[in-house]
Amino acid sequence: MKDWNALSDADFRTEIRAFVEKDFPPHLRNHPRRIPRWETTREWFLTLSANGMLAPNWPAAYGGMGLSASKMIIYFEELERWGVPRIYDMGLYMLGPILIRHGTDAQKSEYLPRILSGEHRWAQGYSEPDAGSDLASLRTTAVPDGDHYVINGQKTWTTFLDDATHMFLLARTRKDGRKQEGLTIFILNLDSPGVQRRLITTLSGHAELGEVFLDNVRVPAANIVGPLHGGWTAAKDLLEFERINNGSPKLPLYALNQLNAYARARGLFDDPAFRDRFTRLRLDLQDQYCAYRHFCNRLKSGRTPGPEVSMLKLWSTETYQRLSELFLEVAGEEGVEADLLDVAGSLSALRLYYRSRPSTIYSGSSEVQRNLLAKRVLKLPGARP
Amino acid sequence: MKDWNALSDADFRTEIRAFVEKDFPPHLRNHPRRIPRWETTREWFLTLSANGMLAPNWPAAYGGMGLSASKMIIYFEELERWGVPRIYDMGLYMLGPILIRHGTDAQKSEYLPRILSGEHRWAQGYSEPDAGSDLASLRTTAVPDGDHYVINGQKTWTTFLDDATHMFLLARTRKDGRKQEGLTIFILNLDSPGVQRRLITTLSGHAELGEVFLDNVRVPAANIVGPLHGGWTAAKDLLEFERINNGSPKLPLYALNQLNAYARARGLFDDPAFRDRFTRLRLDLQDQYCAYRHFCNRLKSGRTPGPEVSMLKLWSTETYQRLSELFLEVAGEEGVEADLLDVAGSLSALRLYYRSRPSTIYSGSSEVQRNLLAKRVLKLPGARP
Amino acid sequence: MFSLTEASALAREPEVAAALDAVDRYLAGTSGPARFRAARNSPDAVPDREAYAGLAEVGVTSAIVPEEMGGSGLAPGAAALIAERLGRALAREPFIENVVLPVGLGLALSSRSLMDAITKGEILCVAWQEGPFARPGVTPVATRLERDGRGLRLSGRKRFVMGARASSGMLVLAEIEGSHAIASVPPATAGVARQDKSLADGTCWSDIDFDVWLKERDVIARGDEVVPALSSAIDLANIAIAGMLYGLQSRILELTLEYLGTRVQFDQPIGSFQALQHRAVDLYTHAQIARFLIGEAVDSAVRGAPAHVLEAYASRTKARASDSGQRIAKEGIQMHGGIGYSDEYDLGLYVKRILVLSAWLGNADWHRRHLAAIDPLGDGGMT
Amino acid sequence: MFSLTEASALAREPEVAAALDAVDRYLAGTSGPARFRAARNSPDAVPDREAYAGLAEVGVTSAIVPEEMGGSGLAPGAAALIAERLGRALAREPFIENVVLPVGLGLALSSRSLMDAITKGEILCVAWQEGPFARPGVTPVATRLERDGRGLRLSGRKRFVMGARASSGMLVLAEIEGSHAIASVPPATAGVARQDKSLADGTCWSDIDFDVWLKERDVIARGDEVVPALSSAIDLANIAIAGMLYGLQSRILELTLEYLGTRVQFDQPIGSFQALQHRAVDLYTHAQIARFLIGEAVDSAVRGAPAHVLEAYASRTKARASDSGQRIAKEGIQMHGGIGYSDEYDLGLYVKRILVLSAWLGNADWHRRHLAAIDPLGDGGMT
Repeated sequence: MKDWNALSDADFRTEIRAFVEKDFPPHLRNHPRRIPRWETTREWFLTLSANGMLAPNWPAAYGGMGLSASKMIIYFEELERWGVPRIYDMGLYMLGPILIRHGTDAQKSEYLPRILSGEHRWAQGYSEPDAGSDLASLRTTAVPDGDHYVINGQKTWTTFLDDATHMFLLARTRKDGRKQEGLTIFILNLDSPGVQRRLITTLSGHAELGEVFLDNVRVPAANIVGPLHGGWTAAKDLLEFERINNGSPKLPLYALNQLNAYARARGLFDDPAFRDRFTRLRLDLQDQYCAYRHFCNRLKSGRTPGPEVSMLKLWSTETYQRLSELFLEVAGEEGVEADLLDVAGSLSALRLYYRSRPSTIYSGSSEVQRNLLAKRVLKLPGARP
Repeated sequence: MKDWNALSDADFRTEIRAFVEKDFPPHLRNHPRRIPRWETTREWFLTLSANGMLAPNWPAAYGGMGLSASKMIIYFEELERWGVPRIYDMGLYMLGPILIRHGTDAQKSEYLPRILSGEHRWAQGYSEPDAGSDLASLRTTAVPDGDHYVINGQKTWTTFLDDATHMFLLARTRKDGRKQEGLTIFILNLDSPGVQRRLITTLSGHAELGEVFLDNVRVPAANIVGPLHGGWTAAKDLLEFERINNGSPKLPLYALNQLNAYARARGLFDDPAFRDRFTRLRLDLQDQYCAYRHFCNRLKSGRTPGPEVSMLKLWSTETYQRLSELFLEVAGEEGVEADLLDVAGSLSALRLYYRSRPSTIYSGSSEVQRNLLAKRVLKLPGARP
Repeated sequence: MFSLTEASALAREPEVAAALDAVDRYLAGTSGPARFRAARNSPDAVPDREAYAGLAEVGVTSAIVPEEMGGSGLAPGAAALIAERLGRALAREPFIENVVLPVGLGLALSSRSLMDAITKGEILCVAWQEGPFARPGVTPVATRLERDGRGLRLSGRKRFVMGARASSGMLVLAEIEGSHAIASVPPATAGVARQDKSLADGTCWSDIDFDVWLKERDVIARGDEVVPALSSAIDLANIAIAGMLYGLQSRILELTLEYLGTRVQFDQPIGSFQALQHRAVDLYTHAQIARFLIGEAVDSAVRGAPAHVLEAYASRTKARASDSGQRIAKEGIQMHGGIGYSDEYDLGLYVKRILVLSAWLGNADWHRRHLAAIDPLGDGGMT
Repeated sequence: MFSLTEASALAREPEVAAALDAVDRYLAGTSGPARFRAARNSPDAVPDREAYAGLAEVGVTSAIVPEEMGGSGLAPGAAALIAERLGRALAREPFIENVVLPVGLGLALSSRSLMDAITKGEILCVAWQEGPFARPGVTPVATRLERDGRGLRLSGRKRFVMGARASSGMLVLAEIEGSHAIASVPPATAGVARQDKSLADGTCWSDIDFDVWLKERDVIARGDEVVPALSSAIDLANIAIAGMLYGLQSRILELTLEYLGTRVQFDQPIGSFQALQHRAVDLYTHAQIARFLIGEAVDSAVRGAPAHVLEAYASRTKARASDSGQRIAKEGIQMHGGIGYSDEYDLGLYVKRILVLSAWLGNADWHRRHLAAIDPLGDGGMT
């Protein structure tokens, strides 16, 4: 295993940049889909994997790059600058960290290598039709039956469902007590009998989300991650990991790069009013880096991100959306043509507008993040949830 | 009485403008105080009164101008354009309309002429230390004693208190039932025994607000305005009148004129970025005119402004503040010098910043206005208050 | 609470009220969102032509054509009131592009022949723009009409021509001998090459290359009157677009308020959460500001109104309705959560239509800058 | 939750932590708001001089003076950490104007004599600005040093000179023979006319007219090094101002959160209302973004750090801390209601101090434009 952290930041950047320029398939640049299908990005996924560059956040012992905070940022930057699309990364950024933290040895050796090989592709089963923002109200049940659990219910707004092979889901294993108690995380093979999927088309015109119907699905008890009935805590850990991921500057940086390319091509920087608006937003992004580095360092030092990390998700996703709105405004008529790529070869304003919309809804809406911060960080009275 | 409405709008404007240019004392222009003391504006008040131009909103039968909506706007515009300060207008815009609507004949003939003559100067006694936004919680009591009521309690944040002779106040006359029931409006002569005043200095450095302590103050029962225990409804009427007054374009127009003068003197219109920001705000103001005219016409046609009028107060005061903030930003170092008038002869950015702050707090804070609109207009569930 | 009717005196005039009722009856018989969804990205002109025929049947195509020219003679401002209804119903009827713009041009030119064509059922569109953020008289015209031995040659490229696909005649702005002209060109003429561009909402506009020979009688107007006439048609179209944008956003606001009242999370309807209440109030407030402004613009758009008055109202209404529309669209999605981002739910159709109409004929930014140029200090509107 | 300490590695270095503790102990023995209030608009220099003496006693005046020049040798970034403490306590000590600016100049010039003056207790200020929105090397310098038979004549007018009233020596930027110089001028010299201008927060700065004769030894620096040295002193001062702004705003935020938790309306603490909660969260978020940025700037402001790095951090921190400060100030007043608008309550003192410090040495707008000029696409900081 290569010790990436032994490199200077500058050398690390040079190395990643050279790798991407050499090995990234050019036809995938600025891909019109928020998340291209597995068959589209498979080759690139496997290239990253073969070079040990797939999991920047995993410890080297599990086949990750074990990057420091500053190098992780460089890693994301270099991918964004090149317009690299999102790969099937749910196993890398969500399940992986939680298994490394809470999984049994058997689970780790079963699943971690298969995430890296692309054999298993993961989706997340949290939201339900009546439990979107109010996760504690979820209704999917898991009832023990010998050494199995029988799961019934419905999950929705599931990303990556189109080509996922596995799902980690939250189900109710006990009905009494507080809503938050009695939830358990299960690993589900999506080929199990009783699982049905339906894809959901979004504003962008792509079937990028999905619903899963679970009808008497049998799952081995060995597939429980973390303690039985103790899923809420692990799920909240998972959400904090997710928030630091959503709070990375990736999304607004991507938007800034697209807007920047367009603005250069159109000479918009000659307009002082545009320059002012652009500078304001690029500083919102640039200053976010400092906060992001802080939370990454906290993580590296062995602490959890803490509920404060919600501020990062809020800032990141709202900056992302403001960038997309400025782009749409300055693109005028060109902004609403539905063609995928504009003349500058970057993603169109319209696609970016669509793509940025769900970021303030998924993995805890902005409203839920604000409730959380009010209650758990600012300790305001009687705050929800 | 002159029939002002018989003039064309253009002729009316010319007439008002000529009058102001000729008769308004020049040393009062752009006065540093939000509300100059009575002795300062007395002469101007009496000039307006002598010319029948003091009460644009009162019917001619009571000595007002009885203006149409469009002429009322012109009236305010011409005063604002000339930098005319606020006079002691609480009797004109608040008590007057409520007496005309709810007062007895005796009250009308006693008080209306003395408002116009300046003999009586009015303040409003609504807010209390523990009942600012939550008016229904007020604690001042009025207990009957023969043909008098005995009032005890405390009022605060009272504008015009420095030189007021009278106050109309809301007091609790019954303790059972809903909080909103059992409130009554009283007319109080501030010279009555048991009344004590204390002035409050504000951010602007002026003692422009005050507190009133009421210790066994005796008030004749004849001083009740509207029905006994029925003060809440009349008070709400009054608040709607107040909101249409606060929702007039006066305040943001005043701010725009000041910023405009400064920006011309400093050549700021040559900067496209400033021009964009200025244009956005001037359109916020300009478009407010249309909504204001709508509510004025509604009033003229005999209807109350309705709870919708809260939107006008929100828009007006928040535009006012945004203008003051832009002014402060573009004035740079010049903006924070505490001198009262800047080189362009207009009011300094700093004064305008102070002056615009309380507008979103007084006569129902912005938060209360939003609660009201959510409940009474949008009919959202479980909305406060 | 949300209609323009209360905000406009014109809307309450009996003839106008009757015309609007007719539009409402017509719309009640169609299913806006479903039809709109079905026709998305259709490469076919048939749905556009059928929808146009629907407008014609109910008298909408000649509503603002003067009586002496065979129309109903409603004040031009009525176009924005009709557009509001069409917007609220998410009707795909090509009203602005194939009615308001050509009729507006006919009004400004007092062109009997143009009006005759429209009242007889011809579908016209106006091709004037050659690049983004344009305005006749401000941006130069590269399309040329040149005379030689063989006749008149029209050459050049127009962009963003809305309603071209279904049209039976195109009115094309061209430069001729240092002045300007409007030429009438049948789409099927040799030398007309149309490239349709799919738009966010599933409608389309077209880029069109012209290299055609015309006859003298195809030039329907020329000289100094052309640019002002076209500008005034575009101004009227923008006021109508503002009306349509208002109809669309008022419907999103209704859908959102309904959703706030019914969707339960944390054991309460989400509309009981104060943070959402206050944001809903802000959307309402923005919509009301747009509403009363558009109402005033409608009432000012009478025949013979001074051009500069309509020009200012056009830019003010377009800027305001685009801004409030996009704000309501964005917050509408957010308050709906996942369902607001799904294509199955109708909300997105309204949102996308707002995006397209906001961008067409100058977006909010452009119109604000235009206002700053024609009336730098806003004195015109305020004192 | 709100201190810069967790956001800066420098703050945790033992020498720095000890120095900050000393500052805290000193401040605990004073009453910031009461003292600040009492000295407002005083025309007298005595309170300033006493406050300066307080700083000197606790070692703050020589904290970032290098050890070899008789100081404590803390990294220059420590100035922002000290400033944070002074801000939170609403201390009126003239730290930025009489310590950071002159010491920063001394550091950049490696001037032993300047440092000696400071460590010996002289109170210095820097007079460089001649109009609003200035920057050395960008705006021209009209103040001139000219040599003739009688010696060196300094003439011109400086504006916005903070800390002049209490100072025993002024460092004046002047043009000399096509180059620049810094002249040291005692305030009591004949030909120095000072006009103090009261500021929003009750402190003052001065406009100063110079028409004085100097000796050669009064020119403490000249040549190409002057403008970069002065710029770098101003950059350091702006990072320190950002620290002070952060201290002020974090205190307003605390006062506001306390008030939200205790003030009852509608039978509940107002902090239980979700709309206020969400707005409080937004203030918190803005403060955190400022906090981590300033922390990074502090850690980057080491001796010998490249000038362009500090220049970018200075503009970024100043723009960010001014913006978030003004946002928190405005919302702090609003959430307090009437009491927030009264002068009796301390909140307004913090608000006004934020207004003044935001405007001094370039406000947020100016610094954003400066950033756009020196690093148009932000590539420097991001990739």
